[in-house]
Amino acid sequence: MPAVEMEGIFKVYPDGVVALRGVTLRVEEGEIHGLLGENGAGKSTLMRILYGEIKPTEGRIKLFGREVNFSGPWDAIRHGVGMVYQHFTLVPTFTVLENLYLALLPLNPDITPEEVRKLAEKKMEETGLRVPLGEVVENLPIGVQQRVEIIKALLQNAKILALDEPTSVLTPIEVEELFKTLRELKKEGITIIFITHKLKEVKEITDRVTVMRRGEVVGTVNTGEVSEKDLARMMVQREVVMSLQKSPANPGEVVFRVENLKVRDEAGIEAVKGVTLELREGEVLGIAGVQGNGQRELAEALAGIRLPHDGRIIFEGRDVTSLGAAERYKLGIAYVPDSRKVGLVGDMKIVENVILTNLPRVTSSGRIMWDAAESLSEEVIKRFDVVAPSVKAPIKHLSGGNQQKVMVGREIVREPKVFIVAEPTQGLDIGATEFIRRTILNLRDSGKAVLLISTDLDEVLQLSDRIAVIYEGRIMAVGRPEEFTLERLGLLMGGVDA
Amino acid sequence: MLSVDRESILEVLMSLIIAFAVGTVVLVVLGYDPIRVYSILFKYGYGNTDYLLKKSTPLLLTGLAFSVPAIAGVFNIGGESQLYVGAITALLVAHYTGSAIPAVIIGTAAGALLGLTIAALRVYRNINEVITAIMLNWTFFYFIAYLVSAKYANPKVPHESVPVPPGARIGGIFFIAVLTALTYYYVLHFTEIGYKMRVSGVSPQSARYAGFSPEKMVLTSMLLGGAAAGLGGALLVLGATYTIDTTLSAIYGIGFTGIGIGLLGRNNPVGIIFSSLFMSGLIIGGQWVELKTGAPPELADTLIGVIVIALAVPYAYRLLMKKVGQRGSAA
Amino acid sequence: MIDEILVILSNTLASMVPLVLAGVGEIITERSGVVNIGLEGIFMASAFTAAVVTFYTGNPYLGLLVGLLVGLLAGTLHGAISVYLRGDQIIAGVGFNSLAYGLSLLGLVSLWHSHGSSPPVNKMPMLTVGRLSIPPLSIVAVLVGIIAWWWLYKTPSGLRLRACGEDPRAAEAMGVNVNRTRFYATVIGAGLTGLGGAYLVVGWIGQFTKFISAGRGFIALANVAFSNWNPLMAIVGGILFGLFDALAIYAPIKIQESTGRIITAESNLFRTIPYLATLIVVTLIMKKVKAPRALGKPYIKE
Amino acid sequence: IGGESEKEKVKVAVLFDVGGRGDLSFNDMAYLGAERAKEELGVEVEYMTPKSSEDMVPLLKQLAESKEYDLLVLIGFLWTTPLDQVADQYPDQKFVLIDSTTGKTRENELDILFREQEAAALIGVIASGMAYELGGDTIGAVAGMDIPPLWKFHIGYLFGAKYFEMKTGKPVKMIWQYTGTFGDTQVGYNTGMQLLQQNVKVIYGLAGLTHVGMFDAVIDWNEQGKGQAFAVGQDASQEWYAPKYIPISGSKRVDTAVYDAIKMVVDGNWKGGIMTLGLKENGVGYWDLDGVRQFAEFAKEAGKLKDMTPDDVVNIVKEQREKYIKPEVWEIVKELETKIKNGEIVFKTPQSHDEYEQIINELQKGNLNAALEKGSVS
Ligand SMILES: Nc1ncnc2c1ncn2[C@@H]1O[C@H](COP(=O)(O)OP(=O)(O)OP(=O)(O)O)[C@@H](O)[C@H]1O
Ligand SMILES: Nc1ncnc2c1ncn2[C@@H]1O[C@H](COP(=O)(O)OP(=O)(O)OP(=O)(O)O)[C@@H](O)[C@H]1O
Ligand SMILES: [Mg+2]
Ligand SMILES: [Mg+2]
Repeated sequence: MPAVEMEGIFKVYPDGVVALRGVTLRVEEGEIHGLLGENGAGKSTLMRILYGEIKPTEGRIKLFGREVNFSGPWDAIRHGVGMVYQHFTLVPTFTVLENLYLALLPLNPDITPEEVRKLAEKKMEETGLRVPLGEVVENLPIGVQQRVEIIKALLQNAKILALDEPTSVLTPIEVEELFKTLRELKKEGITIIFITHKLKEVKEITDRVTVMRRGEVVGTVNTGEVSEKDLARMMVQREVVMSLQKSPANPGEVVFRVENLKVRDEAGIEAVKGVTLELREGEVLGIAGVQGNGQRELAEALAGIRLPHDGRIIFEGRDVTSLGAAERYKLGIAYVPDSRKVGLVGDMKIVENVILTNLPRVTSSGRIMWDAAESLSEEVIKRFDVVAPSVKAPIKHLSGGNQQKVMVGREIVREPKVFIVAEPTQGLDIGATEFIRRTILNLRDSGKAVLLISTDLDEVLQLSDRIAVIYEGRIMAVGRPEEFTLERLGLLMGGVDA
Repeated sequence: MLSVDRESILEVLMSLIIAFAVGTVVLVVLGYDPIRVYSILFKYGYGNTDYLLKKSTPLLLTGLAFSVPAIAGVFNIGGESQLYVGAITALLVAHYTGSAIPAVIIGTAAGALLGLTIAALRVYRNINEVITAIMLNWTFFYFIAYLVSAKYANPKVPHESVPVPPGARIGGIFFIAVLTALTYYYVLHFTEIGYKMRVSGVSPQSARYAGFSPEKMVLTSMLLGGAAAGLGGALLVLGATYTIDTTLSAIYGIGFTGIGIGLLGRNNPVGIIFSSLFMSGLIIGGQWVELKTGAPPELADTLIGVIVIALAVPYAYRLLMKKVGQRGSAA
Repeated sequence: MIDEILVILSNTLASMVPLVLAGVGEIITERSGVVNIGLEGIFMASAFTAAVVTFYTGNPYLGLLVGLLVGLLAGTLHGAISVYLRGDQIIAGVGFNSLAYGLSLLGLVSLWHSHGSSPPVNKMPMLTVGRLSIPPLSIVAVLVGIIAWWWLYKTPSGLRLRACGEDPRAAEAMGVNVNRTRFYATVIGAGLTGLGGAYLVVGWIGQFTKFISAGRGFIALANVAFSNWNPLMAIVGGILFGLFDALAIYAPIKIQESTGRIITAESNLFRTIPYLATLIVVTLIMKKVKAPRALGKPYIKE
Repeated sequence: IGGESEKEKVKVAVLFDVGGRGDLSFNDMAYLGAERAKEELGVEVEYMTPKSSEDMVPLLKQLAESKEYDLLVLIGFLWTTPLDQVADQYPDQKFVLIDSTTGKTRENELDILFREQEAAALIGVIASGMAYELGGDTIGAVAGMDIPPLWKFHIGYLFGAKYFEMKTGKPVKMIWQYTGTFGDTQVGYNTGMQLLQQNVKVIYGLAGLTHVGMFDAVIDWNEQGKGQAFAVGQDASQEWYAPKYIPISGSKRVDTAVYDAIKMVVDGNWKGGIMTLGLKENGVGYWDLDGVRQFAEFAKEAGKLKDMTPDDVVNIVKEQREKYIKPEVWEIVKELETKIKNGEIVFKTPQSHDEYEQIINELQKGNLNAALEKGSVS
């Protein structure tokens, strides 16, 4: 009997966006079912419907053969549906334990926090997914928050577990652990729906996969019977280049030097503990590491958003340590943050987002020249192939991939000398990913220096000319990509000298 | 960039229609003749242009005093005291110098300074602006009452402060207020500083990323907001009352009303020009409703309350229109 | 001397009740993510109805109950507007203040042909502890504060309520019905405020007057910020303000009594004491603001 | 007569103070006067409450321009300057200003002032006498804002207390508290409590709705057995509010002033100028039992007197007065009253805050003549 049958699902969002146009999804009990599709294909929408968070405009849902009509997520939880969202649904100001407690209450109103603690500890034991129960969620690295999400769903005794891009922020080791867990769960008869943009993962973990495109289902196939290429073709309906052609690097002068940099995080704890780095023109230096090992603080210190309490930053021979972000941007440093929530102002128009870091270009004596701003935005849209109705559309109406393109594009049109970019392709589909990576390499080829911070090891290996591994705010090793195997990287990222 | 938002204008019109419809129901329930009440309200409320413009002036400015900080993410409930200090300093400067220009400037500066103080307490001492503003409102109320009755009383009219000397009295105050609103509109939408305030208001973290400090924008917005209220106070005494009575009846309450006006104007300076006129008309007209119908003056308050509440829920109307539309198309 | 302190104390307790009840109520509301600045209006409406009911029944407790009910009703209105109709919460509050004032006064005029005050009504008797008189509701207010704190921080439903104010999307995903929770939090908060409004009449001065709230709704709002959204601190805030208020009245009287000095215009300066002193205390104690993250923002699911 | 009386009805607009009606004293008294005129003189009366003093000038202008009203009655001193600004522009419009004066004499403007000092002085004597009957020596007042009419009350009240002291040799202490508000009943209550705690035995209410809160404090003080104390009302007869504890009220006949002004227009004997009303003209004083009965009846009609009849009110008041205002005190009152009515002594009206404070300070020292413009007491 199929565990999930979603039939003829239509979804029109209140503002008229048609996200799903008659989707039929059938997931067998006890299988791991992949869901694949470009950005905006409707995967998340479909899952939100399954989880009762939003109602379908049309269509029927059956769980284990029985028709259901959820009044809300709590209803879905009671029916054994668990969900790990792409954007976490944890209360950021509560502790992990409080979040878990909150999550278990709908199932067992009499449960006590102590019992939840015991359950959680047992579950952590079983799965190897460790989370600090007493910590406030927002103080945890994103990777850990994701683990909390998974633990949460497991604790809710989900019979059907949907995970929306769960691997995008995990290390290879963690991914392996997750997969182990998922297989374990599968053995216990739990049905899993697994969304990812990574074909490799689809091949590795799923039994069957449904491919979606523009709100419709392209088809469902047995994973064993198709190749990655086939899947990619189904997804984008064209041939995809699966590997990037990369010309050899041609490094020049050192443009950026960081000496013994020490930076504190919001809580005042030293997150970067003496980092020394050199960055040359025409090279990509990749920083690999698990989320929350000081990458963000390092990047923000380099960009001038956060002041280091020790160490020096030298740009083109000039000490810029005490300069603020705006001044550094003017000198030719650019920074793309790891979060669109930070880099973009969702409620504002595209053009207003484009000028965020380009103010000097579009202002004259304090006045904004909107004509200039608009043509700059047009340029970004054109050069980076952003799909947008107009530069005056709110940026939040763009799909994630297009938002990312705007965020990266507006930095590149400035022709920065040093380009610091964090998680440039997180959550992007292969088309968009390919495009952004290409852009980064082009930048390098034109002689710019690129600092790439990424938790995606494939990305780091593929793009970098040199790689530095960061662990707990320290650089563990620096070297050329050939010097690292995936395994060695994994060990280094876990703090083991190798 | 000067894109007049068609939809939101439609929304406001729709809200107004519903507001008056609800008002009609309330009037009928209370036993008044709605046609008569409304006709008096409009005839007298909006019939005396000179009065309307004068009345709107300080309200427009306290509306700005609420909205400009609101755009940068600050809840300025202190327009009240910012207007007080603007009024009293302008009055005293006019009294001593005999001319209006320094009075306007210093009154505006005084309001700005007070706004800045509230913002500084929030930025540097973490003190919520709501508490500071409410406490300062009353502190200044009594302090100014003290000044007016004990230090700067008019020797000829003992219940009033010294008057603004004839040479310092000014006309056309509404146009100064409108000019201020347009300037603020320009600042918000056409200048770097305005853009930075808007970004800071919705997403302080984006501001920090872009290299400017949202805290500075909090300070700036309160400076501008306070300045507007201070100017409101200055124009009120220099152009309308020429004095402050010891009961402070001339200056009390304008800041609070400004909050509603700012919000009804959808925090848009141009919108606030209209909302201040609209609200002033209701207030003026309300007085005449009492005179002409014998209804208690509070009938006007009730009606204003109903109208304001009805203006708070544009979403409901959109929902309603949609429902109606759906039923229409289904049939 | 002892007697003077006792009167100051008793005045403090009398002034503190509405500030604590409304403050705690508003904390509950705001913790769920809804702002209700219509406290002034709720005071008016519940004070008026409490006066009416007490006058006609002679029973102040009934008046109290009705004040509570009217508060709940006001909360229902505000909850419906801000939660289900996604209205602008501030506009709705501003409007409600005006509406409640207007309606109460219209009621006053039609019932008693008075534009200013109701006739005197029966009051709840004071508790006397030795020579100290305590309004019974001051004890209730303190208890309400403690219970609210316990509820918000020590019970599952309190946790859920706070989750709605911090991150409604997450709360919803964890099985909390955000809209319903917010709605009820608004209703309960307004109910407590209504109790405070009724107290003004049946617990304090024994009649309704047109300025009966006299800005206390806004002081209660300030008390919310003072307390950093913590009901226990709201008790402290209410007592502190009440104490400063009592001292501001006491000081000039005592000075006149003991020195024979006449205080005229300077009385205005004494009136600034409660406000300035409160502000100074806040400046001294405030560290990290813990306002709910999603405060004032309507929750839109899709 | 036919032709004459068929003429259009006289139409009057009464413009209240910013606070508007409902203060149980000043504005409500004005309303009473106008309503009486409506009934007895058959005039048409309309009422208006301005939102703020900012509204006064434009409203006056518009009303005058409409030529609809034979008389505009302006209640309260806030109208002074606005009236001064517009009166000359509308020579055909008659204005009457109650409780203040523009200081100018105009044909179309009548200013009616009260000599509050005279009433307050009598109340001061009575309060002092009652304080001694209640076993104390301190009287007090809960005053509203520091404004000219209250200055006059203050001077009179203190004068009365000192006069009592002079006549009887019994020292009297007076505590005067400005609350800064006419509308905050709770502040009135707490102020009352503090005064009572300082052994004040009789409190004079001079703060509109604020002092109604003081009444409640006095009631509670007595009924909670903390002591015995009285309150005194002002403007209207407020004894009905708690006849047992409010044995007397000062009067300020705003109603008569309004009525008389309207009557002048109706009778066609209008005369502009400045008029002051004191004891002699019955403009101020204290309410006799007839007055008490009348206001008790008003209260009854409005449904405010619950368990009592107006008769009960009068009887209780009568009893309390007999018990606590001794004949020797009445004697002093009468004597002072006579002196004032004869014009033997005339009180000063302070023209500035400084002068006011100066007078009070002198009075405090026992220099009674400092309060007098004419005559002297010894
Ligand atoms: N709340 C919303 N309101 C309006 N439109 C929405 C909303 N959420 C999603 N959409 C639109 O619905 C479509 C499907 O979005 P969805 O998030 O389901 O895509 P997805 O397949 O999960 O994409 P991704 O791979 O980027 O996660 C997109 O066009 C998107 O713009
Ligand atoms: N109000 C809206 N109107 C139209 N589209 C919207 C609206 N809100 C969100 N979207 C779109 O809905 C989609 C789903 O939102 P979501 O935040 O999950 O982004 P996403 O595309 O899945 O990107 P990512 O993978 O980086 O999270 C996005 O494509 C976003 O652009
Ligand atoms: Mg998605
Ligand atoms: Mg995505």
